[in-house]
Amino acid sequence: LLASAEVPRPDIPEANARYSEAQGCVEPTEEMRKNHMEYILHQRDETMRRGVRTKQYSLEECINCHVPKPESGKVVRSDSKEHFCSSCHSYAAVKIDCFSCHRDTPMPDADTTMHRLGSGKAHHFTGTEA
Amino acid sequence: MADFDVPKFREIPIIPKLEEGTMEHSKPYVAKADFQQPLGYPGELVDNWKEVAIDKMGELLGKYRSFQVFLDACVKCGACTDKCHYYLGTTDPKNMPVGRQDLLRKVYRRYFTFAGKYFPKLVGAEDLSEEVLDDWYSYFHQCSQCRRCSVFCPYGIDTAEISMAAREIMDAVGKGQKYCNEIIGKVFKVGNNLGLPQPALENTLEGIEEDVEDDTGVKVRYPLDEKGAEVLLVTPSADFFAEPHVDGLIGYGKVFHEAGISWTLSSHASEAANFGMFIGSYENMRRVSMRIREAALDLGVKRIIFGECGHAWRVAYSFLNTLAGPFDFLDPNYPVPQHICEFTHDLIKQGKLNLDKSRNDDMSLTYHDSCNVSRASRMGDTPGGQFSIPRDIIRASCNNFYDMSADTIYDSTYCCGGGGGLLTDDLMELRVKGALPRMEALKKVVDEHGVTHMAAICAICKSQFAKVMPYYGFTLDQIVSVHQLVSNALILTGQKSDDDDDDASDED
Amino acid sequence: MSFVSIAYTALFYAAAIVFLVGVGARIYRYAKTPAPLKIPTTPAPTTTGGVVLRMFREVVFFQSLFRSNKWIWLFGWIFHFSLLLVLLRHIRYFQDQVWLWVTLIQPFGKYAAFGMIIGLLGLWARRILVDRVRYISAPSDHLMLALLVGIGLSGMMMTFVSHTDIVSVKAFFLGMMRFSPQELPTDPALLIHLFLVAMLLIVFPISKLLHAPGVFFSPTRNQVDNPREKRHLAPWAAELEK
Amino acid sequence: MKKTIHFREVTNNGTGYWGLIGILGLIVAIGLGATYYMEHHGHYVTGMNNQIVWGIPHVFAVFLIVAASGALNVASIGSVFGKAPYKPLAPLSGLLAVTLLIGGLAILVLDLGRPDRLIVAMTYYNFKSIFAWNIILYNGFIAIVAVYLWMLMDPSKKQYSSTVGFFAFLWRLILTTGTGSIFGFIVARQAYDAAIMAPLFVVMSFSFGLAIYLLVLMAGMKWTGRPLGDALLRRLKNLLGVFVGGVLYFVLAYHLTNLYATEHHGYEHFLLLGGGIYTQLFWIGQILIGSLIPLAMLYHPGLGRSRTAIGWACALVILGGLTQMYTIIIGGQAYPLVLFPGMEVSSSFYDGVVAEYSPALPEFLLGIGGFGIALIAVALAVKVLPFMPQTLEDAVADPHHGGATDAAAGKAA
Amino acid sequence: MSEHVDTSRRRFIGGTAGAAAGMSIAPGVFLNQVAQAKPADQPVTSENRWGMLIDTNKCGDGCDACVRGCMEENGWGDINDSEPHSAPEQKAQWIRIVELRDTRTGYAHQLPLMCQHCKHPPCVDVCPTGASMKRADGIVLVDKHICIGCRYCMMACPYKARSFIHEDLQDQLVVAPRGKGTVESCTLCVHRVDRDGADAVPACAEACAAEGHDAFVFGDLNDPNSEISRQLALHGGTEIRADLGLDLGVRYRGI
Ligand code: HEC
Ligand code: HEC
Ligand code: HEC
Ligand code: HEM
Ligand code: HEM
Ligand code: SF4
Ligand code: SF4
Ligand code: SF4
Ligand code: SF4
Ligand code: SF4
Ligand code: SF4
Repeated sequence: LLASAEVPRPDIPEANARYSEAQGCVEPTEEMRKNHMEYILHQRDETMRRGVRTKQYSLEECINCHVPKPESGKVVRSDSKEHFCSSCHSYAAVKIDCFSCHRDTPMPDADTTMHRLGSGKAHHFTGTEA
Repeated sequence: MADFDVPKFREIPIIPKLEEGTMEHSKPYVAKADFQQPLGYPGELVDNWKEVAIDKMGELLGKYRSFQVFLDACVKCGACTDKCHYYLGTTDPKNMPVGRQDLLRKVYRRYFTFAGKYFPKLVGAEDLSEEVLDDWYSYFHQCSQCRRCSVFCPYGIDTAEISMAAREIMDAVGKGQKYCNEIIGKVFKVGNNLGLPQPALENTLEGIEEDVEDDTGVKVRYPLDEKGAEVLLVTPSADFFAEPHVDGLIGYGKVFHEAGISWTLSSHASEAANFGMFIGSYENMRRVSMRIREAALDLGVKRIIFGECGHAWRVAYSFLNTLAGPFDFLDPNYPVPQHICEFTHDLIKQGKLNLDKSRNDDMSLTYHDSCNVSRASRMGDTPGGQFSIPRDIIRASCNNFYDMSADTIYDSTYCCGGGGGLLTDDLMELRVKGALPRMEALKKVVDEHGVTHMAAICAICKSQFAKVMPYYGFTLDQIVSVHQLVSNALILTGQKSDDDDDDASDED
Repeated sequence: MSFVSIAYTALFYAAAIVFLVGVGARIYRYAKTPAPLKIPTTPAPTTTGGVVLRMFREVVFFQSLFRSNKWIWLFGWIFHFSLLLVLLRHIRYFQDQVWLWVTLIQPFGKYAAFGMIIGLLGLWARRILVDRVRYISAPSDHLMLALLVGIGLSGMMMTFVSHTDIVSVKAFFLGMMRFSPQELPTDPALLIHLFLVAMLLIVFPISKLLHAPGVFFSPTRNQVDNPREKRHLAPWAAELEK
Repeated sequence: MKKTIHFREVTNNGTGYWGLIGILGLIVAIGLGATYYMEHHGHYVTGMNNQIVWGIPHVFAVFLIVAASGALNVASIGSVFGKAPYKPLAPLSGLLAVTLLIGGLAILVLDLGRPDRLIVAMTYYNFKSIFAWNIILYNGFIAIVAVYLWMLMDPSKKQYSSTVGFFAFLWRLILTTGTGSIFGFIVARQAYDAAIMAPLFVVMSFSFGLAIYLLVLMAGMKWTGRPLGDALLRRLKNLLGVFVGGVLYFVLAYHLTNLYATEHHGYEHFLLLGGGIYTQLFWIGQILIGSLIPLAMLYHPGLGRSRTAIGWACALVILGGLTQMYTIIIGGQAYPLVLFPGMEVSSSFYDGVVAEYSPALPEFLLGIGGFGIALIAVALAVKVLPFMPQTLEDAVADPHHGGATDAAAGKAA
Repeated sequence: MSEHVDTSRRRFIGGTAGAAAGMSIAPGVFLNQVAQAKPADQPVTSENRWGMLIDTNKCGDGCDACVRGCMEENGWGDINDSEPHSAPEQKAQWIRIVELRDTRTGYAHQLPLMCQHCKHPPCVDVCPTGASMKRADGIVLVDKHICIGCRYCMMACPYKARSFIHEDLQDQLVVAPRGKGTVESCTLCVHRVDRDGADAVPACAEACAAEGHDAFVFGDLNDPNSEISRQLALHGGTEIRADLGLDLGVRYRGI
């Protein structure tokens, strides 16, 4: 790679957890960079309209993994460039209104461990089968 | 009446479908060597005409920004296509302004642009050939340089500029047009288009003086070559004798008389028209203009005023200062030059003219905006004065005035069909067909408001209408000069009583 | 770096040079060529301020075109205005710190793509359906429309159908501007989009797209109507007086 | 000689015209500023609340929308019913219809909780919703009137104008019915649960639309120095009188039928007698100022001839219309929902009490801004396109009056 | 399977405040042994129709525990200081206590009123974008992602069940995103319903039970064996303004 330090790129904060050993995010990072909105917007409609509440693409879980909890020093708000979503969105000049309703930080008692669907170590209500 | 079909009035002016080649045959006579050489052009088509033409084109591209930009910028949007009266009257696509430009543009692209050099088919570029030259000769003499297309083009592309350039290129290779070049020669030799020498002029003016005195009982002067006069009047030579032009000249004289300002005509510059513009030749236009400067200096006048003529006013208003200036030897209180309408209008505003409108009650008028006045010059100090000033004069001189449809007047005015050096009998078909849109508009006000006469302030328009109106069911005396109306309405100080005047007008 | 990235880097450097040099040279030529005579189409403004206003109305509202032909105006204006919005939206790829207003117009630019395509298709339809315009159209006129439709559709593919990695695209162009080439994502839509854009940049200086700079140099529109007050003389015409 | 009416762009360029544009522009700017203020802070800065959810902006918006379809009426009388004197009035009528509608819709959109989601409103439709249908009706109205105007103004398309005009006429009837049904569908509210709501809105539209049209026509013709014949004006003002009377009749019918049904007694008592401000607005604003006084002025043998008086009568009709909208929209919400018939109810959520509403200034500014948008659009449009006839002299516009023959009248059309 | 039920129960009990509360709800939970939450990745179906029965006779004087329960669960109301700028008439109320007095007899009592989860909801009928919607299982929600804030649903709702948010909010609860410019109402604690199915207990009901009043019964109106159906079969229930024919999901006893 010829990547050089002078070329500005977004300063994306590191996630709090990994999806699995092999994979950082809930889909391959490449895919998430391009298409994360499709996943969460799809999830949004599924949840709202059909009551599907899987966790993989849940916005709650995005935030849990990607945004530090409020108590760990300071609160990172969605309008700050240190916020995971805004780090990119300010670079790409994309405005989103999600956080006018959704929390932009994990709940203080949020559980940041994310496991594969139906991995046995499931959260209280995950998979189709045990 | 004619060996071609006179176009019919269209009920709703619908844009006609195009028919290719309907006017390919229309060509004015080619100038002979006698007419070419005095203007500095080769007498006949030179052998290496292609190179000469391309070189000339290159030269013009470097000399005229208009030419360069217009050839590049056209996007073929088609906005101008239905704006030319010649297209509307002839339906020949090469008479669409952009069609006309393309005759030249395709050659420009072939020789001067990258795309045209390497992908001629793609961009519609073409070699210069006999056929192309023939087309040029034919269609660049079907453009009256009226600039209507320029008004409507989003970039102001002015086909008049292109046809001027084309005519100059054709002159340069020895294929000039007889009518224009012959006339320019006459101006150089005698001082006016008609070739009227000084004695003939003097004679005519004396006749006019007598007529006016008979009519009014007042001795109004029509002086020639009088040194020390305040005003030099430069007027188209048609004003000296032809109807209805001469009635205009009579009017100017009466107005000067009432204003109490001394004035004179000049036999050296006895012509307002400047056909140098029609052939796009800066040099010839300059030579013709210089005669006016010379005359002004010679006669020691303080002001220059132009009579009613469209393109003459364009050259005078827009170019005279450039071509023959600076005019710092004239009275700086007046613009140089002034239009006779500006002059008369000022007097009317000051209440110096006693105008009896009812004397024109036998007429119901409309007004034809001449192209060159409307779209290439101005009167007064505000933009658009060229529209309001003549109308104000007409309204002050008569009771019945109706404008033609809005899209055919002001800067959307339709050309009379005879401008741009086309006022010659060898182009009669073109002239008649090109008059169609104007005649339609006239017909409409005739039907709606009972209009009987159309006034104009251009010698070419007046001559053209007098000739073509009969083709459309009007009579040739339905075209009048604006100053003819002034002349009719003006009651000179000391003029005979009305009864006598009635007798006089009966004699008319 | 991948072959594609290298090829596109080269292509865009070349295209940018052709565009800048080509258009620059044309503008220089327009500016340098004298306008020996005063030929504004009147009624024309009598002051420079008035001319600026006239030019503004021409360039922003296409006033003459409006007077001339309402359909062409409608489609032409929709196309150009949408194009403007789209291009303004694109500024985000070339700025490290994106201006606030560029951020604010993003949604408009996004949907303006539809306006652009509708406008172009309307213009194209007229080119095919109206006999007068068909007559004056050369193949290049159609190609130009096709090129812009192609750019628009490939762009819309990315926006509305199959996304690309905007961050990398931006890094690629920021990198180019800093002479530090970066990797370009290889989504087909992006590659097509960018290829066509490069073509557009290359043909711009040798095509009718010169109307964009040309309109500002058109003497019939940009001259002040004051020939009686001010003598206007071109250098080559001044020579004649000697 | 056949007299023909020509249409011409407004050519006024002086301070008068640009002054008008400046003033209207300022009104629009202030309206937008008010919107920004309200949207930036949220609706808590307005007087609207969870009881009165639709406030002053909706009063103005619904008024404008209703008036919009009425403004088209003049054109319909010409095109659909073939009344020659109305034909030259048609283009301005169509124009006004579109701009009033746009002004009204602009208010609605700017008052949304999430105006930034306009694109959502345009892409998600719930076809069961009368509101969604109205969005389609409004867009359709703008489109169909635009086509109608095109047919009217393009000489080569004139022959289609009456067909398209007929469709526009049908469409506008449906549209007003639709607007009325926005309220008609609200079954739970005492004030709105009435079938007569839809026809009432139709007559209201006739009346308000014509009043605005008349004002615009008189002002436009006067300021551009174009003649407007007395006979024509008399026709129009008489027509306005008929419409104002019509509204009065339907209002009467509405309240009488309501009084017939026991479950509506409460609301009727509230509005007609005990509703405080709403009762006053009803009797003084709507009935007296909005109907009786203008009727008297329009039909008064002396005043009815004076253009100033006609103008004032129109203004009063507009004012009365706005109060009528206020009593319908706000009054309807203020009257408490009946949840438990026969019981007195109270709660922290203001059950059982007449809801308070004290409109905030920005709401008015937004509403007036909507008027501004409609009027500035008219002022600009008549400058760029020939909407206004060059003359409406009686001799030309109203040949019957001038005693000319029928044939001439036919041609004048 | 059984592990799954266990998990949910554990969590459920953990979530309730005290042992006493646990005791009092326990019957409901055990009675519904067979019923179970749907798997998280399955959509809801019309097999269920969730509803509530409220016994106003049990509803105590001056009590508003259910209201505060809802506030805590969903993050609205003064206890969360959630809309500091809004005037009292502008603040959201998902559930409220309505006091009634019979004008003839003078008999007074109170009841909690929230969205009635109508089967034929006028709010859904009028919503232009379809943001107001009824899920297959009968729960009426606002899909705030496409709500444009037109407030037509508020005009249409016969029960004034809806509120509009008049200002910017922050730090909402994860289970109940809410924000400026949109409309909201009781969700029947849909997040609990989706998690626990027939075992779910909405927060209001939970709070009422915790207070010892136990006025609520939540359950599946479509399941004849559910507690709510059996109670309705036994004692009947009224709908508020039944004349409108909206077939409400919330029924009352003792009005
Ligand atoms: C289990 C934790 C976890 C969850 C849940 C999660 N992510 Fe990630 N995400 C990661 C990690 C770790 C990475 C970094 C991977 C890498 O660097 O390769 C990442 C990367 C990303 C990236 C790419 C950032 C970059 O470096 O370019 C995006 C975009 C993203 N996540 C969005 C989301 C969204 C949207 C969701 C919710 C649907 C989500 N993530 C849920 C852990 C998570
Ligand atoms: C790798 C950088 C990156 C990160 C991190 C990121 N986004 Fe994005 N997101 C983008 C880009 C780029 C777009 C816009 C693509 C476009 O303009 O078409 C986008 C678009 C979106 C959209 C669609 C917006 C619209 O109006 O089309 C949503 C929703 C979204 N992101 C949500 C999120 C959320 C929530 C997070 C944080 C969990 C997040 N994104 C993190 C890069 C990122
Ligand atoms: C006006 C409020 C509002 C806004 C703005 C909003 N949401 Fe939501 N969102 C909600 C509500 C309410 C729910 C339903 C929560 C529930 O039922 O548990 C929800 C649920 C969701 C869910 C499913 C629950 C979860 O955590 O997975 C997703 C995903 C989601 N929203 C994504 C988005 C995205 C992406 C955006 C921005 C583009 C957004 N939302 C903007 C109100 C909002
Ligand atoms: C100052 C900027 C510009 C102005 C004032 C302008 C104006 C115009 C006008 C008036 C037309 C004719 C009407 C029409 O067909 O739409 C036109 C055509 C066109 N313009 Fe522009 N334009 C500008 C910039 C551009 C740019 C930057 C592009 C392309 C990148 C462009 C592409 C085109 C094309 C392709 C056409 C021809 C449409 C056809 O073939 O039918 N223009 N322009
Ligand atoms: C170097 C220059 C350009 C780059 C890097 C570029 C890049 C892009 C990208 C990445 C997108 C997708 C946006 C998204 O997914 O959100 C896009 C969309 C688009 N592009 Fe370009 N583009 C360029 C030039 C142009 C030009 C010159 C035009 C028009 C003539 C154009 C027209 C469009 C359109 C219409 C869209 C779709 C609408 C939108 O998203 O804005 N692009 N472009
Ligand atoms: S200048 Fe006049 S005659 Fe020549 S092409 Fe243009 S419109 Fe036709
Ligand atoms: S209007 Fe102008 S740009 Fe359009 S085709 Fe004609 S000359 Fe070309
Ligand atoms: S009670 Fe109101 S909000 Fe709830 S479903 Fe019924 S109509 Fe809708
Ligand atoms: S406020 Fe929202 S939910 Fe209510 S009707 Fe409007 S869009 Fe639908
Ligand atoms: S069911 Fe849930 S949301 Fe509804 S009132 Fe009870 S606690 Fe509130
Ligand atoms: S918690 Fe129970 S008892 Fe208390 S008010 Fe609510 S329903 Fe009544």
